Amino acid sequence: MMLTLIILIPLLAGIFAFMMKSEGAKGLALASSLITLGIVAWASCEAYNAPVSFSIPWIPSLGAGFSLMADGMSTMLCLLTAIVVPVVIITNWNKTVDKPWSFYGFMLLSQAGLLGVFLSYDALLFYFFWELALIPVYFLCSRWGGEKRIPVTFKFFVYTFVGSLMMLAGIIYLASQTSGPDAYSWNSIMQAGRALPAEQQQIVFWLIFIAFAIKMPIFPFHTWQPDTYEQSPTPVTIILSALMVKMGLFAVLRWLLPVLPQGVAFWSNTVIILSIIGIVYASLLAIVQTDLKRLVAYSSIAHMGLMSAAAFSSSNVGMHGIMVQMFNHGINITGMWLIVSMVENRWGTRDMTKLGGMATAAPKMAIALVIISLANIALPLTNGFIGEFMLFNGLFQGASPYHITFMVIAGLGVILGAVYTLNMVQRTAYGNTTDMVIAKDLTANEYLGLFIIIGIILILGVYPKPLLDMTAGIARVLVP
Amino acid sequence: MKAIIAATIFGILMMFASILMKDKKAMANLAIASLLVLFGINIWDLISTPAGSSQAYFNNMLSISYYGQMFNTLMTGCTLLYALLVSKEIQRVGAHVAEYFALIFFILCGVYLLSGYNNLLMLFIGIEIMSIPQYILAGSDKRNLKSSEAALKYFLMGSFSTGILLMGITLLYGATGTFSIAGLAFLQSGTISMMAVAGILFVMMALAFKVSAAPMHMWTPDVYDGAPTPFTAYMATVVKAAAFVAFLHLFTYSFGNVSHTWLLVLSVITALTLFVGNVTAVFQQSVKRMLAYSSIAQAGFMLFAVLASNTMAAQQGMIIYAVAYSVATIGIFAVLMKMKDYTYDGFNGLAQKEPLLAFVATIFILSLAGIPLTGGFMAKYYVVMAAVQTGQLMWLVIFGLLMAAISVYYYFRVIIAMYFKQGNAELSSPVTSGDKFMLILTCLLVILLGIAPQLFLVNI
Amino acid sequence: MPIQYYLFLSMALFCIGIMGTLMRRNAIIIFMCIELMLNAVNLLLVAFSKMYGDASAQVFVFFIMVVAAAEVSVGLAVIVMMYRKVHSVDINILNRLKH
Amino acid sequence: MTQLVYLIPLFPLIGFLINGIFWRKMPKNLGGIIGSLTVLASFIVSLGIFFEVKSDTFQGPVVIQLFEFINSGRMVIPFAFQVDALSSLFLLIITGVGFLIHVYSTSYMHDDEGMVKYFAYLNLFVFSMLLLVLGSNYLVMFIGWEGVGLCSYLLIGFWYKNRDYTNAAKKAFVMNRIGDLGFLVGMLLILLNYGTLSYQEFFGHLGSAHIPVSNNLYNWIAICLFIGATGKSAQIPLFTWLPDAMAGPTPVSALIHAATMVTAGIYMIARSGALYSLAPMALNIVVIIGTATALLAASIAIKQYDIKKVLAYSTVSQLGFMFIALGVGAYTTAVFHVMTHAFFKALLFLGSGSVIHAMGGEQDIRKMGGLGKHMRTTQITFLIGCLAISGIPGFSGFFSKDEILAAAYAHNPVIYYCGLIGAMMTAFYMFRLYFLTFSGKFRGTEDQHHHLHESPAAMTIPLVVLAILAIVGGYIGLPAVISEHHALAAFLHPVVSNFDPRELEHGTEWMLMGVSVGAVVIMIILAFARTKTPNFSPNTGLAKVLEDKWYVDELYDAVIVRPMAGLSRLFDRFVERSGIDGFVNGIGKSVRWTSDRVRLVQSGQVGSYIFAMVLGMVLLFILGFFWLS
Amino acid sequence: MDLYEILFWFLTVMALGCALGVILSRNPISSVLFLIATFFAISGHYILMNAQFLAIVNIIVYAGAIMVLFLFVIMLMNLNADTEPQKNRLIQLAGVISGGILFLVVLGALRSTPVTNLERADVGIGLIKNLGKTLFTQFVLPFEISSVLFLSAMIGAIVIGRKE
Repeated sequence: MMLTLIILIPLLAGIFAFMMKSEGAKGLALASSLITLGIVAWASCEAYNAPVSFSIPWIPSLGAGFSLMADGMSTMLCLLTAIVVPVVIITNWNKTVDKPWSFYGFMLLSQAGLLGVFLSYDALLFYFFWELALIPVYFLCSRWGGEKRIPVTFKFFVYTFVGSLMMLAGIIYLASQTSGPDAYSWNSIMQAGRALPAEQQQIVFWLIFIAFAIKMPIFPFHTWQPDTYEQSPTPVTIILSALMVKMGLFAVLRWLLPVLPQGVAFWSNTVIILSIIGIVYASLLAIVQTDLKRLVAYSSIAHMGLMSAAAFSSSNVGMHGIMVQMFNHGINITGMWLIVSMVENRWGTRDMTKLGGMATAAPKMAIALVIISLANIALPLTNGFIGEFMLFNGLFQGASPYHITFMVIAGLGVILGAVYTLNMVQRTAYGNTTDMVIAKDLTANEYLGLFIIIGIILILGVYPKPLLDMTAGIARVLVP
Repeated sequence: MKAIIAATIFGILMMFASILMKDKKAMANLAIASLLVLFGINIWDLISTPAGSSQAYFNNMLSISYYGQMFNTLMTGCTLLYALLVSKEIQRVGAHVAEYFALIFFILCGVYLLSGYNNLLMLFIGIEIMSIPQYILAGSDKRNLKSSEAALKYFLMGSFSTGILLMGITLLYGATGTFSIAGLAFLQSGTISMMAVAGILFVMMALAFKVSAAPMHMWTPDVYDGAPTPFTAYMATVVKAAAFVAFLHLFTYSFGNVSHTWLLVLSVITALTLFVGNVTAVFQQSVKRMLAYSSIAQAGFMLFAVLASNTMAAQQGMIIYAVAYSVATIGIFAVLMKMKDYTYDGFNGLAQKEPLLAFVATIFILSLAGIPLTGGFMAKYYVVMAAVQTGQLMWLVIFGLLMAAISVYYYFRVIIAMYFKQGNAELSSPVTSGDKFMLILTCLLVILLGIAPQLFLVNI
Repeated sequence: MPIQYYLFLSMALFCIGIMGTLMRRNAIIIFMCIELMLNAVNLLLVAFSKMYGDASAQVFVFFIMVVAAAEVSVGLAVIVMMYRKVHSVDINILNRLKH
Repeated sequence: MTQLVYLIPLFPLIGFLINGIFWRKMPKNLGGIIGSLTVLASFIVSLGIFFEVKSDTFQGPVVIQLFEFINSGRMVIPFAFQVDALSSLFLLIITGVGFLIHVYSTSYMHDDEGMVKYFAYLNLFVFSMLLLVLGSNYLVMFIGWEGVGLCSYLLIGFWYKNRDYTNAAKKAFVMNRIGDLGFLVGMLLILLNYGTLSYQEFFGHLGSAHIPVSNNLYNWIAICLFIGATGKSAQIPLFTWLPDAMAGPTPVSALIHAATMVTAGIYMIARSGALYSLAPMALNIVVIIGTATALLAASIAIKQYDIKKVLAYSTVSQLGFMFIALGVGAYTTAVFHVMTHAFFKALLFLGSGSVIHAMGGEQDIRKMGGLGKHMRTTQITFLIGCLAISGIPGFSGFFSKDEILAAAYAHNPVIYYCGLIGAMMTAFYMFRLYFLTFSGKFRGTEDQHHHLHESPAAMTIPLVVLAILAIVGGYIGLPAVISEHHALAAFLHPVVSNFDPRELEHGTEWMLMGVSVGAVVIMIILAFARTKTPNFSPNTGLAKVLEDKWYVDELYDAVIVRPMAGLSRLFDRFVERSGIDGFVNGIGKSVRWTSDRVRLVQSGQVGSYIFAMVLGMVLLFILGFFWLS
Repeated sequence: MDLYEILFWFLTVMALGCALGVILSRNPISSVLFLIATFFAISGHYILMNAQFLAIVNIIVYAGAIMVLFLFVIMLMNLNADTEPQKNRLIQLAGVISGGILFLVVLGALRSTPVTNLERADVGIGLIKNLGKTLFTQFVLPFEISSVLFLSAMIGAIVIGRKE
């Protein structure tokens, strides 16, 4: 029931927000997201030692149930979602949006979808939430986005929708192979998938994986991402990059690796190679970007590439690293976007060639930028490091015969990451302020938001044990 | 059976009403009341039909199963919904309001026959009962040349397809010596004669015409486009669904055993339908015409159910699809009829002007596009599921899903126009609170179908 | 007479009907060709009825005639309506609805 | 006392937090005081620990676990400190020299508005450096390793408004990162093969038979770690950042880019001595790189005119010497040179800082001269530094450098000769610098001339203290020919035990000393002669090449930076936009194109519709029948 | 070749010839007449097959009522041969070819139908009594239901035919 509440609260609050038709929607959104955070925290405690699950029948004729399950990975991602959303709302508290009720309504609906994805233990339910998370984002981007928002968002939607449909085909195929009443439950799907002969697994693998690959995104499927991030309003960009891309990775871990082991084994090298190409490629592209949002977008692709590479390297520590890094990357990139949006609000541009001197004009913001950037390049004692170290370790210990090569090439991302991140810091924070309007430093709500982010960055950077313990069990399940 | 009689009587009643009553509105209200009664009678029939059984009438001419009765009930419900949503627009089509409703009752009569026919003759008569009123309805807007053109086109091609159907039936009779559905079921794969195969293919082509499947779809865009919009809405929904149920019925009970003879041809038809429907819709400028093509595309998906006719999921999927598609299409047509300009540009900025109209239209569009949480998704899900379960149509499923992705392109253009474009969407008539209530109801129905399709599949 | 003869004959009539619909531009002639197709079917049905010694096929023919009559009434009405508007029964002028 | 080791990094951390959080509200002086005092406190604790370690009762390394850092399956890495001779010695150097430089900075940075921030950074640096040397496993070392890199970045770019400075900072960070990748790979190799990163466990497993490893593995691990060291300790090929790093405040150059951070690589290799002893190939590489760096950097330093650049290249060169020592297996010697170098190079940098302070920011030695008259303390202490670095007997540099040269000679005379040339060049450029700066006539502007003054006490006292250390520091490691007891070697013996610089014949050693001292003296005289009448006409030929630093930066620019940027642009423009995205958009376009064509089939003509239907029917019939038969 | 066969072939040739006449004649009125002739030929076949009732009905309903209706409409519209422009030759050819192919394909498929000779002996199924019995027992529902069809057609006449 607790798990149902986690999804239900933002869902109902979202619907209610639509009906409010007043500024109060913002308050409602904050309240609901805080309540959700509370419940998620409670659920995390409950699920810390043993997974919690909940199940009632839903569409018996299909064999689909309303089953939710919270293990370490789910609660961790729910926690991330539950933290990021209020932080976003807090940070944007002073910003006026057109029609706040629908804006926040959509935000909450998307949150409900995300939480549902992370919690669902039934393939059909999973697909439902997968799309529920997407649709509001489509509206958010198209309605409140930048100049080219309509075609860009549309492309994003169609792109991810194609992936989703392929996944749907895969799910249906697997479900059609099951026997017994709960055709769509995770267990049935997993058994059906494992029972498939290797050649079929190899085909079904791509059906399912393509959706995740687009969502993450992995190298050749990524072109929707920079455009979308660039055109979306920043709160939505945060939802997209901090949470939605995690959906892809989460789905790989939950719905792909255990389900199609032979398919995964067959394609893992391919995926790792794509991921690694993605790391280097995205990093190189990030270097030449002048738009802050595009830069962060490519940086996100690079980071996700590392995670997906580790996901397919089938090593325990790599899996564990992904768990940690999913959370940490979510936090870091949230911080990054918050700063980017503040920059845009204050200086009215994201073009780095026109920026500079933040350290003089708004030193607090500059400090936050530096800290978050450092976390982004995985400096030790920031949260980014733990995850990245474990990911590299996982990649290194991978089963592939080329694991060392993979790791070293992926490691180039570390260097290139430093190049573009420091470039960004230099171009925005440093330099002269002569031609810049002197802007206000952080306001109280922005300060609070960034404080939470930076607090998490530092605390988890120094003492990652809670996060590690939380997800150790599921990592062990994935790769013993 | 009660429903068939009742539908006929109500039809005749409407004919008398046209003589006795002067007020268009009263006629419409009478029709709606009659439909309500008819709906009630259907429910009564449904309740009195034991699940899983079927009741045979008149020397096995008609055999109404629980499934068929369920379908009848739901289609009557859709018709009721339709009448409630667009009765005002029907009144605006022409002078003969009562006649239009009478024709709708007769169509319903045909629908009932098609859901339970047990003889090819009944199939033929049912289809004709459904078709002839449609020819008339298509041409009912006499002020409009397009309407007449649509009627003539529809009529010529429809008669042509009747010829095809009859040739098929004849060949089947020649091969088996019977017109009975059950009799045809004795067709065995090992001994099937070429004549029977030819018969099956002819019948398939004729039915493909009725459900507007490629390559027999050519009439659809023009007729849907030219016919008065309220009647297009009806043709595209209930009538088409009934044709599909007839299609499914025949191919399940009669030709199910010999599916190897027709599966390939039908899969090609399905693929072609999906392709033509979705791809052609992309370039349309008029929403109405786009919806015509989209109905072809939707037919492609419904054909999945026919392809997988032997599975339980196909039967269920057909019901869900028929209802979900009908409700959403009726809904979107109801919105469309409120618009002055049927082009995409006519929708520009609707969300600013009429948020509710835009919102419900969005839900209907999402349903048509097959986005989860709406009935359209569940419908597609069931039929795709059925196709996958046959084990040999995976390629078609993937192709279909890719085409569904294309469908997003033209469906979402409506949403984009309504929400994200600036413009002054002009309405043809003000949206009353009654309209709003009905639209919201329809919208809720769509969502209910999307999250709890089980409710519509009781005992099936 | 072997049933094939009737089969071929009626198929030939049927196809002549189809050809007619394809070749002519006059809506009425096209409609007539369709009637020809129906008659071809009727002929075949009667032949099969004879073959099986079954009356139901003949009854079916009866129904086809009934339906054809109803169709003709509606169809001619539609054609006349069209003619009233454009003073032609040429189907090539029916091109307001396209693409 | 060893249990309190966590206090050592804790104090600077507290200092960092206080300074860092209140950096805008705090009075400048308070920031300096807090910064200095916290380091002093650490120094005191370090002293205590040093003496405890030195005492006979101390039993082996002590590991103090603070908390569990990473625990994942089989990989358990604690956040733990290790106290032993090596770390305690480094603690002293870091906190000691660090404290002096903090004190110096309170005065040097007094006029800078960001002084509190500066001290925050400096404290953070000390904290990181302490983590680096205290860690009981490679991961904690890596934390410090990257931490000092970060502080270096922050401090080089301290004057962030200047784009050149921030570029230098970025360059430093990125080059360090390249090295760090090597370090990371090395760590992962250890982790993969030994399942641990702890020094004790790793070294314990090294020789044991139950982990069958080939020599190659040792070599690979050692090489990877050494790549890390080349980054941090500015060796070929990653040395170019260090001269640029002089953009930071001079005390920073003294602390980070001379005394402590850049020796992290030496510390790391000395720490991993057990590994390197098993990896001959890696050692050879270390020697070659060290020698080459020593010569290259020294040769560049000869023709530099920026006082700090000269010192920077000198540092690179001296680090090269240390690597020579490491490479020939003389780990203690390397540590010895680290220590003496810390003293005299910090001294030299602070001295140069004093000069720059006096010159009002001017760093070009062509515009100096005759400063000795105005700032006597600086001159004398600077001279002591020069003598020490040149290896004049009696000064600390002599002992350590002589030990390196001796070890090199024992290993391979070629290295010795190279080292000797390096030492000669060192003497030449140091005294060239000294004479150009302090003697002769003043060549600057009148303004500067009036402004010349001796620095305040807060600056000169550290200079004096360091000068004393630069003289006496060498006496803890007297050469074998003078004393049988090598205090440093004895102290370090429990940790860095498994090396054995070959005992040379006493005669040979005397001879080596004599040769080097003689050569150095000749070079000093030569330097004096050349600077008597300074000639700053544009350089040509080899001199020009030296002045332009062998064009290494340009080479990197042409070989790495520009191709990479070009590749990035290529990807951005062609692969990304026209290629992948173009393909994706192309799918959409082709659908539209197809739609536009397909819809024409719908011509509006009933005849064609029926024709299409019949044709479709015919084709499908053919398909159906053929498929059946 | 007995009379039966002679009649068969005569009627066949007549049916096919007249059918071709329907589609080939330029004058609509002659088309109608050809069609009526075809119907007569078909009725002749019905008689040959002892389906006397249908033969009569065919003449009365089709040739008599329906075709007269056609004729009436054509006359009403005053269509003569010249009003119908010919279709493009190519399209006509395509029509002929596709129709021909359809014929061939179906024929090819039906070639293998087992040869069954139709009995000449009268079994009386085509008699009105027999048909009536079948119609009002087995086929009573379609019979009743087709009234709906006529009601529709009636409404059609009202809706479409009446001027507004």
